[in-house]
Amino acid sequence: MSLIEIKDLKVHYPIRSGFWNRVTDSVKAVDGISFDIEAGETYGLVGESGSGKSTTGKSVVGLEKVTSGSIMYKGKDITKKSNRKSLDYNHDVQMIFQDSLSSLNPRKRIEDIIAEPLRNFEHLSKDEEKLRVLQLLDIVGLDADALYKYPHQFSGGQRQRIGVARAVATNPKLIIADEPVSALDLSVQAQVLNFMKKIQREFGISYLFISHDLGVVRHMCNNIAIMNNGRLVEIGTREDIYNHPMHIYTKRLLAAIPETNVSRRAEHRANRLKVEEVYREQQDKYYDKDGLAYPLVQITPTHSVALPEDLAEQLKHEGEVQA
Amino acid sequence: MGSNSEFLNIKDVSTAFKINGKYYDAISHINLEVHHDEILAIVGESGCGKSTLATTIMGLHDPEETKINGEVDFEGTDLLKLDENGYNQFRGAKIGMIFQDPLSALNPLKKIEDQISEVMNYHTDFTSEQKHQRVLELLDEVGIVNPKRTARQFPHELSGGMRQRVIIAIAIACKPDLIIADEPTTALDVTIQAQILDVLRNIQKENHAGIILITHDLGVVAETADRVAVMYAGQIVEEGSVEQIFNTPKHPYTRSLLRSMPQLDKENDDLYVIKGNVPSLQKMPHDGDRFAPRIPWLPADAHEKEPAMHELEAGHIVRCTCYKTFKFPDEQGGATA
Amino acid sequence: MEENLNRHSKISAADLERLSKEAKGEATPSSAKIIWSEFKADKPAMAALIIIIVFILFVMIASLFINTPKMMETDIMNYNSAPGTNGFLLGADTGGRSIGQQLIVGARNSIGIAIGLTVISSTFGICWGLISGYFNGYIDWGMQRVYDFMMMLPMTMMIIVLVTIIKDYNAVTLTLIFSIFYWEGTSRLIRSRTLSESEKDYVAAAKTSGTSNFKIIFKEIMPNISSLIIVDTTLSFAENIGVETGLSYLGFGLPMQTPSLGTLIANANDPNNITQYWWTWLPAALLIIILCLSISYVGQVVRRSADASQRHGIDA
Amino acid sequence: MWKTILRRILIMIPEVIILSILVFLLAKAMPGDPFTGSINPKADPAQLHHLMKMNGLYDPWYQQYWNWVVHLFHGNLGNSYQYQEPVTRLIGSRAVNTLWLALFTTILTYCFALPMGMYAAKHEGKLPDSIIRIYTYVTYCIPFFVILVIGVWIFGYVLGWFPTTGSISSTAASGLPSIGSRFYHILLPGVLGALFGTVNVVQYLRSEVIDAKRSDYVRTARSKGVPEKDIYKHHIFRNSLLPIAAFAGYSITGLLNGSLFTETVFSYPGMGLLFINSISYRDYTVITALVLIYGILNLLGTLLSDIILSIVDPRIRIQ
Repeated sequence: MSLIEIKDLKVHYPIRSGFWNRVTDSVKAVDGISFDIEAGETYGLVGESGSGKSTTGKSVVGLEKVTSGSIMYKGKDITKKSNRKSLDYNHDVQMIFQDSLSSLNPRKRIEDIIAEPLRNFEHLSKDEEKLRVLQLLDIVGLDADALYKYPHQFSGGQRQRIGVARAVATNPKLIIADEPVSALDLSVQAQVLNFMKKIQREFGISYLFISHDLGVVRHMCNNIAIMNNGRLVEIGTREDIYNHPMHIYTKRLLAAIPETNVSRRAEHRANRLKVEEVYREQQDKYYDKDGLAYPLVQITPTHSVALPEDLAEQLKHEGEVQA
Repeated sequence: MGSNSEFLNIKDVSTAFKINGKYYDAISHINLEVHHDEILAIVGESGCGKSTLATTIMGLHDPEETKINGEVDFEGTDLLKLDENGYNQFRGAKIGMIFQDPLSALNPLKKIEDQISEVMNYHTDFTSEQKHQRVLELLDEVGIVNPKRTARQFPHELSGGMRQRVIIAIAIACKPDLIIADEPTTALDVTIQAQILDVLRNIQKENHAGIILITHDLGVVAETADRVAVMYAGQIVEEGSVEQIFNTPKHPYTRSLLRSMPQLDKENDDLYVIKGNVPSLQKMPHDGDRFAPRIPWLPADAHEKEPAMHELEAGHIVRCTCYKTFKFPDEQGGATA
Repeated sequence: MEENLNRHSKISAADLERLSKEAKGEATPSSAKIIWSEFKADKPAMAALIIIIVFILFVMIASLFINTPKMMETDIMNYNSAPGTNGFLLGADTGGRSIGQQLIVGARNSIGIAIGLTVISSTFGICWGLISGYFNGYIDWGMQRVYDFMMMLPMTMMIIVLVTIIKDYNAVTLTLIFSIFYWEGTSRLIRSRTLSESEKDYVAAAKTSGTSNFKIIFKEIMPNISSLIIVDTTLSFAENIGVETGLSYLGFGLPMQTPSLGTLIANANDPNNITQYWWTWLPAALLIIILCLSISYVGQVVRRSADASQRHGIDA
Repeated sequence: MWKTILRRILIMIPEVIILSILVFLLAKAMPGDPFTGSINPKADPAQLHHLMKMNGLYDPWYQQYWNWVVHLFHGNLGNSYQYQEPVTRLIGSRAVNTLWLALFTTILTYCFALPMGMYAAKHEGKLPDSIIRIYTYVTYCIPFFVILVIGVWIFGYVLGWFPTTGSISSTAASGLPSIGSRFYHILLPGVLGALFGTVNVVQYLRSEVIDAKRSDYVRTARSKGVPEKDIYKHHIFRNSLLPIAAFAGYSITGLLNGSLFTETVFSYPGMGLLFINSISYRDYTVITALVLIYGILNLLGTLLSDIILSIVDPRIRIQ
């Protein structure tokens, strides 16, 4: 059984308009997505801004009111608040935020920030708690004198590591990492990613790694889902997504990643323009009449793509021929 | 790309900010040339002074809070000696600027057309009809599908990519020789980023302009730049063609940066981490190599006392001689920390 | 977790005392200390603070020695005695009552009501603003409608009508009546700040850490707007002195036999008093001005210390 | 946009209804009755009883309320017991005075506040800014009625420059002299009101201008080569003044509240003074009418602000 199973998740925000301010329409931030996260893995959720990836993350951690669908954890649907309470759900599922400054209360000392989940979920003595906080700081590579300081006294990378320490404090099973390194410089980003990997190895934590940066996602994630306009367009292993992308949206996204090999850049650019061209031409084929992605169709055991049936059949066939 | 095509010559420029009554150098002794028909990328992490360099060239600093030394020679004029009025003859007309955040860089209460034609009010004697035509032309040039409609809209009605195109249209309205683009794609999605970079490159080709592209994204540099200057702690540490920088990087900082990028086929390895932090303005070291504290395993005598710029081959310049002996700790012969 | 941590961190229970001692040495001063150091660095602010405290203590204590009913007895013989005559240091009013004594008792009453009003209305306004700003949806909607309705009411008129309705009112009932109407400014200010604070990720982080809404509101958000609260409360205090005295001036504040700075100023309504017998009302007017200026100055210093960039004292 | 305004007005209706009930009940709850004092004190209790009955004062409250509302819709607010004339006419003549003063004060306030706010922000942190800031602190915290009393003492009585009572000189001829006399009477209260009422506008404008000065779009304008003078004119001031325009509506509330004091101090025959007098005489019909009018004016003020804001700011503009 998977650690967490997300099934047909929908988060819609009502749009009110007209004279009586009635709900006339809704923004479909997340519009029916399903995927599973296995214990100990890093699951990548990739999409551009406005694709609904953050909303999905917030729904999984229980911060967002879900319109419909289910998120099963330990056999219970945690979209219901009562189930989250009875499971002590957030003891097991924590979150790392993008903006490290905003996610740490500026008026609290680091000790109180890291100890917050401990105080709510585990009842430790003062000394036990302090020891735990010191060890957590040590694990993310910070000195003990951070204890009584305030968040603004740290650099962005250090703050993000404090955020990681807080998320790890209760030894959760799953951490939702919402763009954890996009606000950081390259060298600091490397440091935070290394710590995240180290903690995963040592504590066996799963991550739902939400990012728009395909380079970072490739580095971190074994399984990846590509999100577009509230729907998933492609799910697969790292290998599937990066080497055999099937949906034009995925292809377009991959083609847009800047090429660091300078000698190949003309070639890469030509390729990107070609993909872009194909994207424009074949858009109707890959999206339904409302411009939304089709339901996912399984192509191989690990690889699913949002395709209309005829196209899926064709691709499956091609895949078999190639194999 | 002969040296006679250079039209912007930055000579020994330092900019200091006043903090609590004292001045601290944000950039020190910068020397750079920009040529026609090229994209010069300035790359570095936040706090290294890239944006300060851009705003210094544009003369956008508050003179009471900053102290600027050196010379910015633009087509024979030293910009730093100009008064406000003199500067305004260049800004918008011969130098255009593109900003990072396309939403806040546009006046929320003015229509797109007015914001673009404003720049022509001061630098051309176009009639309003000519200006209108030019606005539509520009919007078309930066790849906006329906220029007539967009011209009548307000910034909040446009998407991020569209807004950035409008900013570019403003910057190129008077066909400037120099365009300074300060992190033009940082706030955008990668597909939009690619399009905006294409627009920039096309404009440069068409107008024979020189572009200074400021970015922290090495991928953007590799895709777009002709020449690259790497900045660290307010100084240029390495300069060269894009091939020289990416294929044979010399300075330890350049090499460290390139090494800390997530790389293909090394998914399960840890990423390379540069030790320590970029020093803050007040704590900037003033003698010796500013990067030395972050490569502590390299013996002190490997660095020059007063690190100078050394030309290795045509156009490839490196600060300090430490590159000769520098090795990463895990490389053959590299000392452990 | 414990074993896990012990395995992966070299810190153990043995290091606890040493490390926390080291950390204490590096600790950052709290905001109360910062505000205090700001006062120490700003001499006029310190002076204003001392003036306010000394003055309040003085009127509180001095009024204990004054027999109010006796003081308020009419004494025709001393009709409008000039200052310094007939044993009246500050003169007497048309009823021959000592202005000096009335000032002390009046100031105590006015300040007392202002303090009571500030405490009640600010507490209520802060809670209202915090709750309304934190919970979006129906709670906020309902609270906003009540707020809109209260905003529509012509405050001073409503207070006057209520005062005439309630028989035998005293300082306490008066304070309560004022409090019904004077929480709105605070609540609007707090609500808008709470709205923006609630969107910050630290609130989301507290939620995912299992912290209850009540605790998030009062222990996470409130400390972050504490400087706003302190500044707003000091400024409302200065403003509230004007509320009671204003109403008393119009004749609808404290009952006739209870002197207030406002009733003293109301002496000026008599054209004779205002032109010839200035001592009957001018001291009270000046007293209010000095008091309000001092309090508001203290408020400015607090505001400045809350804004790190404008501090005169130490840096955090 | 008309839809939005119409909807706002619809939302106001229940508020006004609740206010009217509240006001009506409060007026009923006031002690005493309007007749005991106004007619011969030796009047027969039976006669008094009859008067009360004639005026419907013994009916249940909802009956009285209903009658009142029905009359209201016929434009009939009843008769003032004290002045023995229709309330509509009574208030009508007073309202002109109050609104005249309020309008003058508002215009004057903006005349003082706008240049001050812009000047302070333009010279942020320098001497003029500090002076203007001190000025706003001082005017903000001193209770307004104290200023009025001191003002009328100095300028009205001691210096004798301005009249201290009334809205028009009894000797003024009609025509131009009468307008002049009216203006002369509102000059001092108007100037005092404006001088001490600028603080909100000044501070709001100052912070708006400072924000605008540092905004990215102003940096964009600079990089276009727009001269500093034009940057202030086309970008900074324009963008900061638009939200200020919306303040005008809100300022109505403050002015109406202040009118009670201004009119009392200057014995200026407006609605505020009428209210104070009516309270002493328990003149219910006038009191209820005035509270209701002030409440509705407050509502209209907020509505006006919202409308102005939605007109000037394209981001809020609703199709």
